[in-house]
Amino acid sequence: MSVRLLLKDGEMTAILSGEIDHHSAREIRGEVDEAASKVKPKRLTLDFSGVQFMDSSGIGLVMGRCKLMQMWGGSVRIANLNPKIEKIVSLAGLNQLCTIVKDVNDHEAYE
Amino acid sequence: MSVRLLLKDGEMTAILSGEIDHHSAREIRGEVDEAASKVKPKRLTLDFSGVQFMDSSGIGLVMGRCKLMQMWGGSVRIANLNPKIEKIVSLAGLNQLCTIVKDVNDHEAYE
Amino acid sequence: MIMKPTNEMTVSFLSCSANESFGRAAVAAFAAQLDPTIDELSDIKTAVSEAVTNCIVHAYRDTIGVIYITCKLYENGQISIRIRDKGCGIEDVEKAMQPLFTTSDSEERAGLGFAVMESFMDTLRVTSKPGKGTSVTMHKTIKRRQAEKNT
Amino acid sequence: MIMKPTNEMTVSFLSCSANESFGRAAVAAFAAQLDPTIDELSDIKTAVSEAVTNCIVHAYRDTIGVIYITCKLYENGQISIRIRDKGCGIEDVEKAMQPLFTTSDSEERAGLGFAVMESFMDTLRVTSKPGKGTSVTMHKTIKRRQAEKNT
Ligand SMILES: Nc1ncnc2c1ncn2[C@@H]1O[C@H](COP(=O)(O)OP(=O)(O)O)[C@@H](O)[C@H]1O
Ligand SMILES: Nc1ncnc2c1ncn2[C@@H]1O[C@H](COP(=O)(O)OP(=O)(O)O)[C@@H](O)[C@H]1O
Repeated sequence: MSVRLLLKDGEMTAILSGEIDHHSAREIRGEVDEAASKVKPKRLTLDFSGVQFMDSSGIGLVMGRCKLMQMWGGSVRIANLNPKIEKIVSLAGLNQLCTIVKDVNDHEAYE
Repeated sequence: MSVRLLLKDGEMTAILSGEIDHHSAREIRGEVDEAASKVKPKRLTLDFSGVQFMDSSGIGLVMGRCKLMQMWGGSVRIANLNPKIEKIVSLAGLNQLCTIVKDVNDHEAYE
Repeated sequence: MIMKPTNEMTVSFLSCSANESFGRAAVAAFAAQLDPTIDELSDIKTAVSEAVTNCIVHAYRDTIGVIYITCKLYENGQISIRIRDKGCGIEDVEKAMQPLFTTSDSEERAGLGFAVMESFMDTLRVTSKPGKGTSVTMHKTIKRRQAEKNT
Repeated sequence: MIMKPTNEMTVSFLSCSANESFGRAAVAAFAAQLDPTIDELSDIKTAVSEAVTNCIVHAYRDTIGVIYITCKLYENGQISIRIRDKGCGIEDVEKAMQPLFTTSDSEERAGLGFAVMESFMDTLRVTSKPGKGTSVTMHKTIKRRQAEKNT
């Protein structure tokens, strides 16, 4: 599991890769929150394009970031979900909490 | 595990791929021996370039083919051994029984 | 439906979170014998990951215990997976299985573990005794690729 | 040298040859926690494959029994692997361990199983009781990559 953080015009993108389970979600949470708490971005995008495996711990991870971002009036986007991740995301009804983007492949495209 | 058999000018090449253990060696043996017993080639080349894993069952496989080929005065070559396979081959002293070829990558090169 | 399994394995390991990936990898390596699609294998890994995580996060919360997995393969392409702990148990299983229900607030749990298991496997059965432990049994039938081609 | 393992798992499965690949895959998935190189992992898989095959070919020859593997990880990067059967046992262990010695003629065995285990692992210990079964214990220390970089 690895997290790569990008910052552009007050927006933060976390590019996740590897497997997301309860074990690795803790590490991701740590890295994202540390950076986000400093920067207080107006939008956080979680990019799942490099994620090969995810269980419901990934949902907890997204929900937790939504709560955090709400604290300073920011919002969360999740992007590039594969069909399996999409299935779990829709079980969770995450579309109520954050924006789901389909095709942000190019990082230039994170306006 | 899969075996691809090539025949050219009375010489047979078995291109092996996948994992060779006691379980898969049986299948390989079956396929190679069936074809070789019909054709009775003067030389049999076992090409290990596609083999990702091999234990000492692979040595038994080579030894058995050497015995078979000797029955009609033919010989065995083994080719494209990765370092791990080479280590087991040298533990076995297979160079006493058959010819070891290093760099037959191109199947045109099987004269 | 009583069938004799054609193959069987049991694995047990400590309830540390580093073993979550081991648990699902071990089951996947065994299930591979049924020649599942990547999709089917991914479903199985996800369901196992949920059940194993529950043992770690809930059953043995703040302690280290042992997690037991038994897998059986059947001639018809079915795999049965039983994941067992000797942890705290569940008072009300029906309530626990409701989507979004969770008793955990410190860890970021979504309350979706059982919902995911149910959605990714063909069957799910949960039995539990408070103070004794919990047992989760799941089945999935792997489609025969040859049969698929023929029909 | 008495150390407490930092992690531990046990897996048991039937002695059918289809499980040879499962046995080594399960150990490899567990050993992965020590962050071994591909080379080190391949050594471990090869040694495990030899020991598991011996249980299938020799210990439970013509029958189906259970093979037991226990793996322990230690803080210093060491893995210990114990592979046990309740099969026929070995009369003369020292003789059995000699390279090229084999009692099998129907199957094409090279008599190199123990030699490979010895050469691919740091230590190998074999104990056996005729009629009771055999136990093979192997160790390997995985080099610390960080430490490697620093020296
Ligand atoms: N193995 C278990 N032992 C004890 N309690 C469990 C176990 N599995 C689940 N539970 C209980 O059931 C609840 C719901 O589980 P689940 O649907 O997996 O969601 P989550 O794990 O996100 O809380 C848990 O919050 C916990 O109270
Ligand atoms: N688990 C076992 N149970 C009974 N006999 C064994 C076992 N492992 C090894 N042996 C005996 O030791 C001999 C040498 O084993 P090995 O070096 O692995 O070579 P091979 O398996 O090719 O015969 C075997 O032929 C067999 O007689």
